[in-house]
Amino acid sequence: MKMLGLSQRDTTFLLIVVFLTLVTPILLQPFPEGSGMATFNAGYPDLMQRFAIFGIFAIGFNILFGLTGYLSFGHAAFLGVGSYSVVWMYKLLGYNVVPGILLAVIVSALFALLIGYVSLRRSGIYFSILTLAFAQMSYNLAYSVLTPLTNGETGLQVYTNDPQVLMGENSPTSPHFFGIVMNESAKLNVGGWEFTFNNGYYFCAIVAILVFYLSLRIFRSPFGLMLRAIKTNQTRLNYTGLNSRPYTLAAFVISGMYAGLAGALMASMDPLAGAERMQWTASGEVVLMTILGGAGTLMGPILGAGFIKYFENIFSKINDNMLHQWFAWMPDGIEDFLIGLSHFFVGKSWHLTLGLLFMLVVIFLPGGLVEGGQRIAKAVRNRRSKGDGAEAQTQPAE
Amino acid sequence: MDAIILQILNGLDKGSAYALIALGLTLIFGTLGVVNFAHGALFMIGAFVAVTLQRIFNLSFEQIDPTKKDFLGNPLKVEVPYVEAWFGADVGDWLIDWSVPLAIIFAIPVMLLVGFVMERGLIKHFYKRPHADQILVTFGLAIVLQELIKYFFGANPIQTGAPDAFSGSMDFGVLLGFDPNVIIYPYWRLVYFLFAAIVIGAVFSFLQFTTFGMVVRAGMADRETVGLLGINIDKRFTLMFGLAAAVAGMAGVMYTPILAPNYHMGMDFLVLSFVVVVVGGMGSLPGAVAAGFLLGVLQSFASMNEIKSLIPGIDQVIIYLVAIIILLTRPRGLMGRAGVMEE
Amino acid sequence: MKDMNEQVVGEAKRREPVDHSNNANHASTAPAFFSCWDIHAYYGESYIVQGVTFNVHEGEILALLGRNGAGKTSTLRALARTGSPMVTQGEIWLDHKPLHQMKSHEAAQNGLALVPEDRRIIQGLTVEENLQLAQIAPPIGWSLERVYELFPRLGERRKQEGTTLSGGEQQMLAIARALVRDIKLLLLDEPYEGLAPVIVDEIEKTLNVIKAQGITTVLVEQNAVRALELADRAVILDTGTVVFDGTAKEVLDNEALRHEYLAI
Amino acid sequence: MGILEVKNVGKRFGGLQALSDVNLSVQENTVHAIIGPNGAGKSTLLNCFVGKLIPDTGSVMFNGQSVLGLKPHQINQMGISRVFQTPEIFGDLTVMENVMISCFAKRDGAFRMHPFETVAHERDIVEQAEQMLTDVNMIDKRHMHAASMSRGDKRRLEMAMCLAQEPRLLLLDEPTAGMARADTNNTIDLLKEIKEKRDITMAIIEHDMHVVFSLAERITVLAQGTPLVEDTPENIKGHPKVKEAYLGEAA
Amino acid sequence: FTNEPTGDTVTFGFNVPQTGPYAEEGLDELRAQELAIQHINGEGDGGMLNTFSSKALDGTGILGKKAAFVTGDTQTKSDAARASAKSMIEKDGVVMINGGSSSGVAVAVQGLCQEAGIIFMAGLTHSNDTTGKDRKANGFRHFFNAYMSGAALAPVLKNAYGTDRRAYHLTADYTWGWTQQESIQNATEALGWETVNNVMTPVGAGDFSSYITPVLNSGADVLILNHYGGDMVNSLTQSIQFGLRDAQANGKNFEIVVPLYSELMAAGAGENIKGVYGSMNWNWQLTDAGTQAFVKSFGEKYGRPPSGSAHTCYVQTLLYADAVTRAGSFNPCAVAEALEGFEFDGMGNGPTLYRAEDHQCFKDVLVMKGAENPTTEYDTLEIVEVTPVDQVMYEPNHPMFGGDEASLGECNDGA
Ligand SMILES: Nc1ncnc2c1ncn2[C@@H]1O[C@H](COP(=O)(O)OP(=O)(O)OP(=O)(O)O)[C@@H](O)[C@H]1O
Ligand SMILES: Nc1ncnc2c1ncn2[C@@H]1O[C@H](COP(=O)(O)OP(=O)(O)OP(=O)(O)O)[C@@H](O)[C@H]1O
Ligand SMILES: CC(C)C[C@H](N)C(=O)O
Ligand SMILES: [Mg+2]
Ligand SMILES: [Mg+2]
Repeated sequence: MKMLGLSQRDTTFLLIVVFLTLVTPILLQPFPEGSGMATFNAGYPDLMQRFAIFGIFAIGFNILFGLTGYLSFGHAAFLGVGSYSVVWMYKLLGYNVVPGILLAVIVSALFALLIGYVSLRRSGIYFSILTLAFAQMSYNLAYSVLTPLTNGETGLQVYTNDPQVLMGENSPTSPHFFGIVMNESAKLNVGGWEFTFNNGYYFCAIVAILVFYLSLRIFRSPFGLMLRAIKTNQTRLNYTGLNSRPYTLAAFVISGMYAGLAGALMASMDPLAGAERMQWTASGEVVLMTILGGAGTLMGPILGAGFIKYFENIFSKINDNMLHQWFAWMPDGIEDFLIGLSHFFVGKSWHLTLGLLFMLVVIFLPGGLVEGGQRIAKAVRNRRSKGDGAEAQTQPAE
Repeated sequence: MDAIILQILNGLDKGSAYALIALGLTLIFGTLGVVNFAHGALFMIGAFVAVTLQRIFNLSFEQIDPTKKDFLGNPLKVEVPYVEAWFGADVGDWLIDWSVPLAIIFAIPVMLLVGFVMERGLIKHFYKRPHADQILVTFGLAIVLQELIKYFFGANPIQTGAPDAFSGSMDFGVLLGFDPNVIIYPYWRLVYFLFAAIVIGAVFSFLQFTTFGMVVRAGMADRETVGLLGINIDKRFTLMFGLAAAVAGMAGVMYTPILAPNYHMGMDFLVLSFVVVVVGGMGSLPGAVAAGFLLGVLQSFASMNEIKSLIPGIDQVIIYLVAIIILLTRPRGLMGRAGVMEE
Repeated sequence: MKDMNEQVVGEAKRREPVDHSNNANHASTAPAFFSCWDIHAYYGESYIVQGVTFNVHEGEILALLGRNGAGKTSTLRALARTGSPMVTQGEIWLDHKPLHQMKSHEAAQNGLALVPEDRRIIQGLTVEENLQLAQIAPPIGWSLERVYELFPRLGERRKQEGTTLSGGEQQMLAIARALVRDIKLLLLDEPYEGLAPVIVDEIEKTLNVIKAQGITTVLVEQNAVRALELADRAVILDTGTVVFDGTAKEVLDNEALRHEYLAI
Repeated sequence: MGILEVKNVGKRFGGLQALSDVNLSVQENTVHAIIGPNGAGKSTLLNCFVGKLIPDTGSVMFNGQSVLGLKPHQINQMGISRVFQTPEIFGDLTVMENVMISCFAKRDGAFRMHPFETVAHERDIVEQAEQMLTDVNMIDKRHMHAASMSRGDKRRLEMAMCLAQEPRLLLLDEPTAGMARADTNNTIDLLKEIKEKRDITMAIIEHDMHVVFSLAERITVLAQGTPLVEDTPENIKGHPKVKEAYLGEAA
Repeated sequence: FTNEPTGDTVTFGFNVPQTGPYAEEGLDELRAQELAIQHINGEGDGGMLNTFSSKALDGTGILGKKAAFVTGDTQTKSDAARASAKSMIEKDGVVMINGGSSSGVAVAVQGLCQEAGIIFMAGLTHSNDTTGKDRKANGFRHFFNAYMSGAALAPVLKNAYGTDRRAYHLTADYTWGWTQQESIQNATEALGWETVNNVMTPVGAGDFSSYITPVLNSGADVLILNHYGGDMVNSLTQSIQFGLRDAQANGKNFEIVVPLYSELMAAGAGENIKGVYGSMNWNWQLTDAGTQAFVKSFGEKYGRPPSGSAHTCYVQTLLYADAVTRAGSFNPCAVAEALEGFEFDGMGNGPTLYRAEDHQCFKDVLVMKGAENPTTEYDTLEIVEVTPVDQVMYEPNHPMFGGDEASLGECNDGA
C-alpha cells in the first residue's frame, strides 16, 4: 500500500507513528490509579503535550543537524520567538491560537533567515558558537532591556486590561482553536484506570504528525539528498556545480520554523512565555534529544525527546513517601539502605540518573536509542529464525 | 581615569579566570579534538578539593559548653577542630586559614588522577567517535559529577575564604601615583592574576620547549600515522588530559575565595569558556589566553555605568557580540589553525 | 629485560610457517626474516583478508601484486597493526619478534615501517616537523641532512606545511619519513603513484640503495612490470587470498598468470 | 580561439612563485595534456580554472567568458568539471547517490528547492545515473557505501560523476593514478569513447606516459611554473629537454 | 471544581526552588511544609496549631481527609515553575499550591493557578507586584513586601546614619529588584537622602566586582544591595573584599544596607554582615508563644532553627487548611472567601490580617542587624526593632501597587 507519495515502507512507518500518537493517552497510562506504580504513568495532558511539542522541536532540529551536520547551539532562540509571538497575539487579538501560530512560524522563519545567513558563513564549531552567541544575546536581551516586549523574567502574560480586540462576549478565556479549548479534557474511567483525552494534546499531536510527514518527505527528497551530501563532502558538492549555501540556509530556516512552531504550541498550551526557554540550556537540550535518539534518523529525535521529558517529569517526582511505600515489604535495614541508595537517583537527584543514562546510551548504543531498537529487533529476528525449531520442541513441555 | 584602571584590573581578573579555563579546555578541545562538556566540572572539582581540605581541617569533635545555651535552650555544643587539638591552636588556626593555598598542593595530584581516570576509562573510546557523541557522553559525565557534588556538599555556595593575610585590599592607586583610597583592589584578586600568569607561562613553556605539543597535535590530526611512526600516542593523550584537568582544577581552587563554590559553577563557566576557546581560534593556546583576557576586559568596560547608560543592555551581550564580530571578520577566530573542527 | 623475555618467549613459540598456497615456492628452508601466517582481517563485518601467508627473506624485495580491491592495502595495514582492518587470526614475525602481539607503535619500534598509499602527511606540521616527528621514538635511522640530500626538493621546502606540497613531493616526504627511522622492514604502498617518470627512476634507485643496506622491502605497485623488474620475489593476491607465491621472474615469464590476475 | 584561453597567469605562495607567465590555449574537442615534474604547478594551474585559487596575475577565459572570481559552483555550471588528484566523493552516500547528485546538478542548476518530490520517483535521473555506472563498469557496485571502496574504484566513481554532468571541458588530475593496468586501459577507452560521443574537451594531467600518449592531441610541458614547450605528442617524445627534465628513461 | 478531592486524602503541591540561586531557601520551605502536614494530620507536637487563634483544625486532617503532598522544583525559573505546577495540577490532582521563592516565579505560578482554578499560597515573594499589579483572586501572600521593608527600615536608617546620606543602589534586574529598589528609594528620599545611582545587575551574576568598583568613587556613602539569596551573599562579600566597609566617604563611614535579609543569606555571608541593617518578615528569636512553639517543633525535628521562609510556608499551609475547614469545602472560591479579611493571632507575628482587597497579609515587620558577637552559628542576626503594622500599612490602590487599575479579577474554581 502506497500513500501520499511515500514508498510502501514509509507509509507503514507513518501509519504506525500516527496510530501510536493517537493512542498515547492510553499507552502512557499502564498502571491503575492509586497503585504504587501510578507515579510512572505519564498519560496526563501537560506531559503528553510536551512529548509532542519537543518531538516537533527535535524533528526540526534533526533536519539541520542530522542531515547537514551543522550543529546549531542556538535553536532555543526560535522556540522563544515562537512563544512570544503567540502570547502577543493573545494580548492583542484574543485567545484563538491560529493567528499566533501563523505569526510564530513567520517570525521565526525571518529570525532564522537572519541568524542563519550570518552564521552559515562559517562551518563546524565556529558555526556552532555563532548560533550560540546569537541565541544567548536574544536571551539576555529578552531578560533585561527588552522587558517591555517580553516582561522579563516573570514571562509574558495576558492581563485583563490587554486589548484582545477579537475577544467576543462568550469567547473562551484561555487558548482555544476556534472554540475547542486546549485545556479541556475528556476523562474515561475503566476499572482502576483513568485515561485523559485532552484537546490540547490532540491538537499538538495532529500538528506533530503533519510536520513529521513533512520531514519524511524532506528526507526522501532530492533536497534531503543534497543536505546529506553537504554533510559528507561540501567541496565535492561545490565542484559538482551545486551551491551549498542556499541549501544549508533553507535547512536552517526550515528547522528554525519547526522550533518556532514548537514554541508557539508551548504558548498555546500554557499562555505564558518565559525567557528561559531561549537559554543555551534549552538549545543544548534539543541537541541532546537528537543525539540521544539518533541523529539523522527519522524516529530518533522523537524518542530522544520523549525519553528526556519522561525523566524530567516522572523521576523528579519520586519522593521519600513513595519510596517507603515501594520498599515497605522489605526488612527495615534493607529498606533504609535501598531508600538511601535511591536518593542518588530519584527525586531532586533525577539528573544523576539522566546523566548516567546519557553515558550508557552513547557508550553502548553509538547510534542512539534508534540503534538500540534496531539491535533488539535484529536479535529477536535472529532468535526467531534460529530458535524456531528449539521453540517447537520446548513448547509442549510448558 | 581611575575608573578605567579599576575596570582594567577587574577585566584582567575576570580574564584570568576565563583564560585559565579556556587554556585547559583548549588542551582537550582544541588539541585532542574532544568536545569536553565536562571541563567545567573539572574546574568545579578543583574548587571542591579546596572545600574538602577546609572541611578536613575543620573536622571537629563536640565539647559541651555549660555556660552557653543553644537555640532550644539546651547546653551549647561547641565544635573543636582536631587540628587545633592536635597541633595547638596556633598551628591549627594557621592550617585552617591557609587551606585554600594548601589545597593547590593536593589538587595537582588529585586532578591529574581524575584526568587520567577520565581519559582511560571514558574519553579514549571517543576520539574516533563523532563530536555529537562526545558532547553527549561528556555532558552526561558533567551532570553526574555535578549531582554527586550536590549530594555531598549541598546546593548552596560554600564560603571558602582566602588566608587572612590576603583578605584585605591593597591601595593599588598609590603605586601608580594616585591619591590614597582611589584605586583599591583586593589582595586575593591580585594573587589570582599572578597565579594565572604563572600557570599560563608554565604550560606554554612545557608545550613550546618540548616536542610534546607537536606530537599531540600530530596525533590529533592523524593518530594512525603517528602510531606508525613508533610513537605511543595513547600515553601522551592521557598525559595531556591529566595536564588539562590539573590546570582546570588549580584554577578552581584559587577561584574559591573570589566566588563561593557551588555545584553548578562548572556549568556557569562552561558555555563562556567554549566561546572563549573558539574566539581564540581552535587549537591555539595563545589564542585562547588572548581571547580570555580580551573578553574579560571588554566585559568589565561594558558594565561601567557610562557605557551602560549609552547602550542599554550592553553588559549583558558584550561577550557574544564581540564573539560574533570576531568570528565574522576572522574566519578562524583570533589565531585558529586551519582544519580544526571546521568540518 | 622485558625485551629479553619477549625474545625468549618468541623463540620458544616460533613456528615455521606452514604454507597453504598451491603455488608456493619453497626456495629456502632457512627461517624467514619476516613471515606472516594465515592472516584474517575484517573491516567491521566485511571479511577482506582471508588467510594470507608469505615469507620475506632478509634484504629481499617482495612485490605484492593484484588488482584494485584485491586486498593489498588491507594486508599491509594488517601487517603494520593499524587496527583497521581488524586482524582476528594469524601470526606475524619480524626478526624473531611476534608483531601480532603488538600495537602499531610497538611494531614500529621493532623496525617495521609503512608508507601508506594516501601518504598521510600530517596536517598542520611543516615538512621538517613531519620528519622530526618520525625521530621521536627510537630507533632512529638516517639524519635529516641525509634525507635532504636524497630528496633536495624536501630540503628546499622544509618550512612549508607538509600538506601543501605537490602530490609527488608528498610521496617523497612519506618515504623520507620511513627512512629517518632505523627500520628492518619497509612496507611501501604504491610509492610510484603520482610521480614523474624521472622521480620514479630516482626512487627505484633509492630502493636499491635501501636494499643494499640490508633493509627488507614489501612493495605494492600497480605498475607490475616495473615492480617485478625490481623485485626478487612476488606474491599475487586476489580477493584477499594468495594465489601465487614465487620469484619475480616466474611471473614475468608466465603470461597466463599475468593475464589472469594482473591483466597484463 | 580555444575554448579555454589562459593568458599570463602567475601565482605566488609566500616566497614561492608557483606559476609565472603561463599561456595556454585549449582547442575545442581536443585532449590536451599537461605534464611536468612534480611540483611544477600543474595542479595549481588547474585550481585556477575551477575557482579554488585566484591567480595573482593574468586571465582565464572559458568560452569567451572570464572565470576569475567566480565561485566553484558557478564555474562548474558554465561547463567545467574536475576530477581531483585525491578522490573527492560523497563517502557516506551510496555509489548510485553520488552519481545522481551530478545528474541533479546538471538538470536543476546550482540550487533548486524541491523538498517534497521523492528521489526514487525521479525516473530520468535514476536512468541517467544507471547508464553512467554501466558505462564505467560499476553498476554492480551501485548500492555500495562509497567510502568503503578501494581507491581505484573511488577514482572511477569520481570520473563517472564528472562525466554524468556532460561538461564541455573536463579537467582530469591524474585520473589513472593507482589504477590497475587493465582499468587504466578501460579508462583510456572510456575517455576516447566519451569524447567521440559527446564532443568533450579534456585537459589531462598524468604521469603515466602510456595514458598521455594514447589520448593527448597536444601536450604542454610545465616546469617550475612556466610552460617549457607545447607540441604534438610525437615531437614531445623526442624533445631532449623534456626527456632530461621529465621523462627520463620512460620515453 | 478543579481537582475536588474524592478519596480519603487531599493533596497539596509544594512547588519550591530546589536548584538555582534560591535553592537553600526552597529546601528549608520543604522542611517546614512537611512539618505542617504532620501537624495537620495530628502527628508530632502540633506546633503552632496550639497557639493559633482559630481552633478549626483539630489534628485529624482536613474535613476528614488526610493531608498529603507532592513536591516540585521551580529551578527559580518562571517557565520551569509553571511546568512543574501544571503537572502537579494535572497528574497529582493538587487542590492548592504553596511555595515559590522569587517573585517572578510567584507571579507566573499565581497566574497559572488562577487559570486552572486552584488556590495559590505565594510563599517567599517580596515584590510589590505579587499583590500589586499582578494580584489574583486565587492567590494569597503571607510574606511582607518591598514597600513594607522600606517603610520599616527608613526610621532605623535615619537613627543610625542620619538624614544626609547619598545612596548607591545595585539592583537585581527583575520584578522584585525593581519594586524593592523603588520602595527603598522612596522611603530614604523621604528622609532626605539622595540617590546617586541605580545599577541593574543580572540575576545569578556571580562576580559583581565590575559593578562594585565604581561605587567608592561615585560620591556615595551608602551602598544598598537590592539582591537576595546567593546573589546577595556574593555582592555583599565582594563589597567587603573591595574595602567598602572600611572606607570613608564624604567624611562619614561608608555603610552597606541589605533591605531584605534572611538567616540563610546571613549564614552564607558569614562575618561580613556584622552591623549591616535589613528587614525581615519573621525571625526565630522572637519570644511570642507561637514562635516558640514552632521553633521547638522544627528545631527538634531538624536540629536547627527555622528560617523566615520556612515560617511563611508553614503558616500558609496551616492557614489554608484552616480556611478549608472553616469554609467547609475545598472549593477554591469558598476558601478564598474564608481567607479574605481573615484576622488571627498566634502565628508568630502578633495580630495579623489578610486584606480582602489585595490578598496581602498585614503584620509587624522586623528590622534586623548583623550581630556583632554571635554566640552560635544561628544567631548571626539580631532584632533591632519590631515595626508595628500600622507603620507599614498602605492603601490597596497605592501607585506602587498598580494604582486603581489593579484588580483581583474573579475567583475561578475551574468549573
Ligand atoms: N574502510 C573500509 N571499510 C570496508 N571495506 C573496505 C575498507 N577499505 C577497503 N575496503 C574493501 O576491501 C577490499 C580491499 O581493499 P584494499 O584497499 O585492500 O585493496 P587494494 O588491493 O589495495 O586495491 P587498490 O589497488 O585499489 O588500492 C575492497 O573491496 C574494498 O572495498
Ligand atoms: N597552498 C600552498 N601553499 C604553499 N605552497 C603551495 C601551495 N599549494 C601548492 N604549493 C606549492 O606549489 C608548487 C606546485 O604545486 P602543484 O601541486 O601545483 O604541483 P604539481 O605540478 O601538481 O605536482 P605533482 O605532479 O607532484 O602533483 C609545489 O612546490 C607546492 O609545494
Ligand atoms: C564540535 C561541534 C560543536 C562542531 C563539529 N565540527 C561538528 O559539526 O560536529
Ligand atoms: Mg590499495
Ligand atoms: Mg598535482
